[in-house]
Amino acid sequence: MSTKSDEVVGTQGKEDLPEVYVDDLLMSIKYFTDENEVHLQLIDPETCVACDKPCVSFCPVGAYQVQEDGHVTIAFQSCIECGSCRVMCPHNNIEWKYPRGGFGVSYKFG
Amino acid sequence: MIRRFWVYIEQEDGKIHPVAWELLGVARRLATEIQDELEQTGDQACVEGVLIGENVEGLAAEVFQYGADRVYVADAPVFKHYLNNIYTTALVSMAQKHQPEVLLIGATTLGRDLAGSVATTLRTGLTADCTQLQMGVGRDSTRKLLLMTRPAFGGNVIATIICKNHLPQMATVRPRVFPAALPEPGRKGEIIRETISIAEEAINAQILAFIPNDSSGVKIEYADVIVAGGRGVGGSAGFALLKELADELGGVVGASRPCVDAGWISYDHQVGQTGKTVRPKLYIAAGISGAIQHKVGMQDADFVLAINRDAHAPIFETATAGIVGDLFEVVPNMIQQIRVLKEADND
Amino acid sequence: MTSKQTQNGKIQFDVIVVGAGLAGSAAAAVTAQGGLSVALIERGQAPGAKNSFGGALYTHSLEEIYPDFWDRKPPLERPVTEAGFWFLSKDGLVNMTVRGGALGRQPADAYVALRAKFDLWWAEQAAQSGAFIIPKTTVTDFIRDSSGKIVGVDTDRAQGRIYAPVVIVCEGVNNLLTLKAGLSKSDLKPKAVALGVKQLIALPADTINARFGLPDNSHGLAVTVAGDVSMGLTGMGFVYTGNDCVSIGLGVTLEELAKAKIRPYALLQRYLNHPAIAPLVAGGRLMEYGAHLIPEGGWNDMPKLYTDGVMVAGDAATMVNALHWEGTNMAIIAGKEAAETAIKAHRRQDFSGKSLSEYRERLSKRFILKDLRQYRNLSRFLENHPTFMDVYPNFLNDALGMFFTGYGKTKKDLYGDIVRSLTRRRPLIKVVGDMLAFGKAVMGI
Amino acid sequence: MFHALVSIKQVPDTTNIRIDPETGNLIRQGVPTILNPYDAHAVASAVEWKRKLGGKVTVISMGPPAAVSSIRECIEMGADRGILLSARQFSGADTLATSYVLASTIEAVHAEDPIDLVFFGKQAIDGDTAQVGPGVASRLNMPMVTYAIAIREVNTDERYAVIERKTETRNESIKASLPAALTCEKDIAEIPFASLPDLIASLRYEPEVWTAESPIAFDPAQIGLKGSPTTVFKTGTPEKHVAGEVVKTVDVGVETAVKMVLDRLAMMADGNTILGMVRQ
Repeated sequence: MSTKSDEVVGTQGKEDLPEVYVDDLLMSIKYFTDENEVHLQLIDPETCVACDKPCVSFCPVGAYQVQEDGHVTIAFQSCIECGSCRVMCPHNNIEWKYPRGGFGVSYKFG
Repeated sequence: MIRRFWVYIEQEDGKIHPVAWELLGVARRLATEIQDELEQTGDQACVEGVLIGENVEGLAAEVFQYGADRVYVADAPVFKHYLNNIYTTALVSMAQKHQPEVLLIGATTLGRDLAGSVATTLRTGLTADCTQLQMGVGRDSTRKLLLMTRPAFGGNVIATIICKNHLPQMATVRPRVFPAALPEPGRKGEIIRETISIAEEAINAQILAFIPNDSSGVKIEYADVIVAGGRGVGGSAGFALLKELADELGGVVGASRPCVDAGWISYDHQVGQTGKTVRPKLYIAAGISGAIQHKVGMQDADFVLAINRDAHAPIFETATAGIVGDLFEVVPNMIQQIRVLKEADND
Repeated sequence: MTSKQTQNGKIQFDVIVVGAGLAGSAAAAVTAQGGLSVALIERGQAPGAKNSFGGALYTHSLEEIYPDFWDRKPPLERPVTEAGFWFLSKDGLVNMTVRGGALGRQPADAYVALRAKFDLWWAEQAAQSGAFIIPKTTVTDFIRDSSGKIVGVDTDRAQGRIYAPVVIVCEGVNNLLTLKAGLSKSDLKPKAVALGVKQLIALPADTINARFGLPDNSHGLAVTVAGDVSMGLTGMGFVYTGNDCVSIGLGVTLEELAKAKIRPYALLQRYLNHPAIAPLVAGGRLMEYGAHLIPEGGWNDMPKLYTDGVMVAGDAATMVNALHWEGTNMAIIAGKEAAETAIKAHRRQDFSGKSLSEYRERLSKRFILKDLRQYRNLSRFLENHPTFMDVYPNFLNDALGMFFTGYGKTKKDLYGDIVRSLTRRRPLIKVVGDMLAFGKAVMGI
Repeated sequence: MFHALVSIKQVPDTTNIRIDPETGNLIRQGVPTILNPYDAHAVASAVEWKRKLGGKVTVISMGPPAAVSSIRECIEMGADRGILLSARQFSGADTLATSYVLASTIEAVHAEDPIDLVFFGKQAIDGDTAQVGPGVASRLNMPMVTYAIAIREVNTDERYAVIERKTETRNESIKASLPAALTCEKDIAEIPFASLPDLIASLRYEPEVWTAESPIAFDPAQIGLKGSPTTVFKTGTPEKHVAGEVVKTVDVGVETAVKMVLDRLAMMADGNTILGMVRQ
């Protein structure tokens, strides 16, 4: 019963997505930032250099950024704890835990 | 009768804080705003300064140039350094004696400390961080009152406050909210020496030492050029880029609150409601969305240049000119073009 | 609070519930109503702080926990009085919604809600029933006795151990504890989770009424949006109307999103810019952006639901029916059934897996396990049939567009054009195959 | 035994306040109230010194019944006693009326259990006035150290404390006789992450509620709106500035966009180049 996706005719080919400045979205979110503990870390920063870094695009708050030298940095302060990177990192290279109790994202509406 | 408009002339180590000149300008304007009443009653309005310190009488000459008609001086060794209760005692006793109608104090660290104590001791009202001051008729009032306007709720609302039945009407004003009075060389006035006795046992605190702190280098309130960054700057590295542009322009780096909260830059650089109020000639806002809390701190800049990727960022509403684009492309290009201009200038 | 709670300096309860979401607060309330002492541990500043959804809540489940639910003045938004599908093409929309009839019932079967508000209230109801809420505390692991049996939980706070013979895990989609309890063999699979992103946009109630064709503030809309929402990825959009806000977002399979290197917020913005959507939210102010994972693995990825001293409910147990946007009701009912089981276990003084297996039996008698089993092949079906995200919504738009513009044309030609607009996209034989396959996937045959 | 009193305030989280652009009204919906952040640091410092010296920390707050949650937060951090001053008559208080209520309360607590240090946050983030602390200290005739960044020494026997404060130009080390008052910067102490037993104790804690009549019979003329010399004459929304010209790099390129604004800037400065303007 499987059908290959290449048979699909309707796909609109490549298109430019609207430019979204994610920081403006984040302005709407309340955080209690933990200044003493980082809850998201790369296990081995070197692993990311060789990776094609899907995290940079799929992270819904754009917390993952590539440095000029190919390393990845995480703006953990923006994290909304969705878990996408935990599940999706191709190399399981993220030490993912919840922020300490009370810290992190705090939805006002949800 | 003399209606007195008082300005506390803040000085430390014999140096007058420039906010005093700004307040003298305001006080002079307020005095002219009751001209109609003076004509009716035959009263007189005077702008007067209050100087407290040791060896400060000589500073009065400059105070006159900025518009004071009279300066009250409490000059004694006990006033060598600012201490809350000693200065409070001095200012309170002078105010009780001369009954000023209005008392303006700069909302500096020293001024805020002093104003709260003085107002409470005088059992009068105090409105902090005023952004507009005006003499006008309040509800049910026969005489013009000081209308004190200040931002509330993080700058989202402005409230006009009156102090109807108590004198003096006290307000603090942040540095750089009002322009400084223009000095009039040679202008003279009257010095009134005040003797304030401070009982030995009333001295309940003493300064053990002065320690230089790291903030003494940053004085963004009085900078002519500020290159400020917001969330869009992304981190400390981004601020290094802004610093490069600021250096090129002979300016300093500013920041919006989220950057300070995130620890990318120290609080001394923060512009806005909970930070500093600035009034530079040029304010470059890079990656700052322009929340109202930020705007209240920089909206009086002569020229605001906004750089933001989001064309809808509220900062563009305040900007004199704007570039919608990536600051990491725009700023390096700007640095480069300025360098070229500079070289051409030097030739 | 019973005296049990601090025995020899040990913090001891009859039952621990981890996570004050819909499942957790329901479980805690029912446990407390059953006379047991229960600690409801929540890692957010307050219950609801970490929770986000589309979305709507389903009355049957709320009333099942509190028969006097409506007397308690729940902070719900609008009732859903119009529901259905919108099919988007590149620049058009086919609207297939229903209102009146069953959708006109009072109280309505579904209500739009904002989770941060609702979940806080929902937890307060549990507290009123006697549950002890411990907020701002993250459960990090289980405590096991010398035989390896789970006897409580450890938290991220100093002296942070809490003991109870039964732990009900309602930790949400990130199933860290479920894994630690050994209930799941493997972590979530990227193809079995969807990433949901949404914007909550403030608009005056009158504007919402006018734009969505709602007679007044006591009417609301809930639609599933298919077609030109997900750029061909497996996923769907949604629109819900709140009192004075519109919740609009989409969910797409995480793995496909990552492969396509599409930024989810850009995809959402593209959807918001769609010519049929943009006018609905024009001039609105962003109240909140949010993102959350949705476990769509369903039956196939479901963990074992119990073991010695532990039960798991809600998202952590993949209790989501993606096609029907059901999940909240499953969570609530599962929380309740877990609580009933915990009460029985206390009566039996038997907290073994065998004793707690009653929980699964209870669920198997309800819609929860029945539905999840029936839909077990749906996600694989959608993954293999991207046509449903693309071909059919576009075809629908074309077909109706032609039907309502084909004036003066012979109707034979018109129908021919319509059929061709489908077959151009997909051979008819495949269409028939798709429909049969869809039926099978939904029927669970 | 060391006894610290901390005066705290529950405030709307101003980082979350938005204004409706259409109506100009405050959007209060979804604005959480929090313990004023500076006050939290003040409590943390008081608790640190209590743990060092032995003794207790009392917290007072004037506010609505919901302010109980802020008092509980202080208990969570390690405070021992909480007093909530809550009465309809207190509402509408400005700094003078507020300082009267707080000073009277501190006096009453002091009479029962002598206080060594009175802590305040440096300012409340909803008003940013920073005036209540100095006002209270004046009423109590206590030395006031504002903008404190560190407490170096507390000597309860010789009755003094050494406190470091930050001014605009330098830091000052001040020796103040006890009892003394201070307003705290965030640097004064880090907020502790409470132990679970402390957290649970705070969740169960019920603060004492003091009204306008009991246990202190406050002078009705000095509290609330009546006792406030300042009144709000009118409120409005800040003026909107006229937006300037905006260029997009996607339209004209980075180079041109930058050149355009630099030219614009040069024009503003009377035909001088930007450099000339800046050098003035």
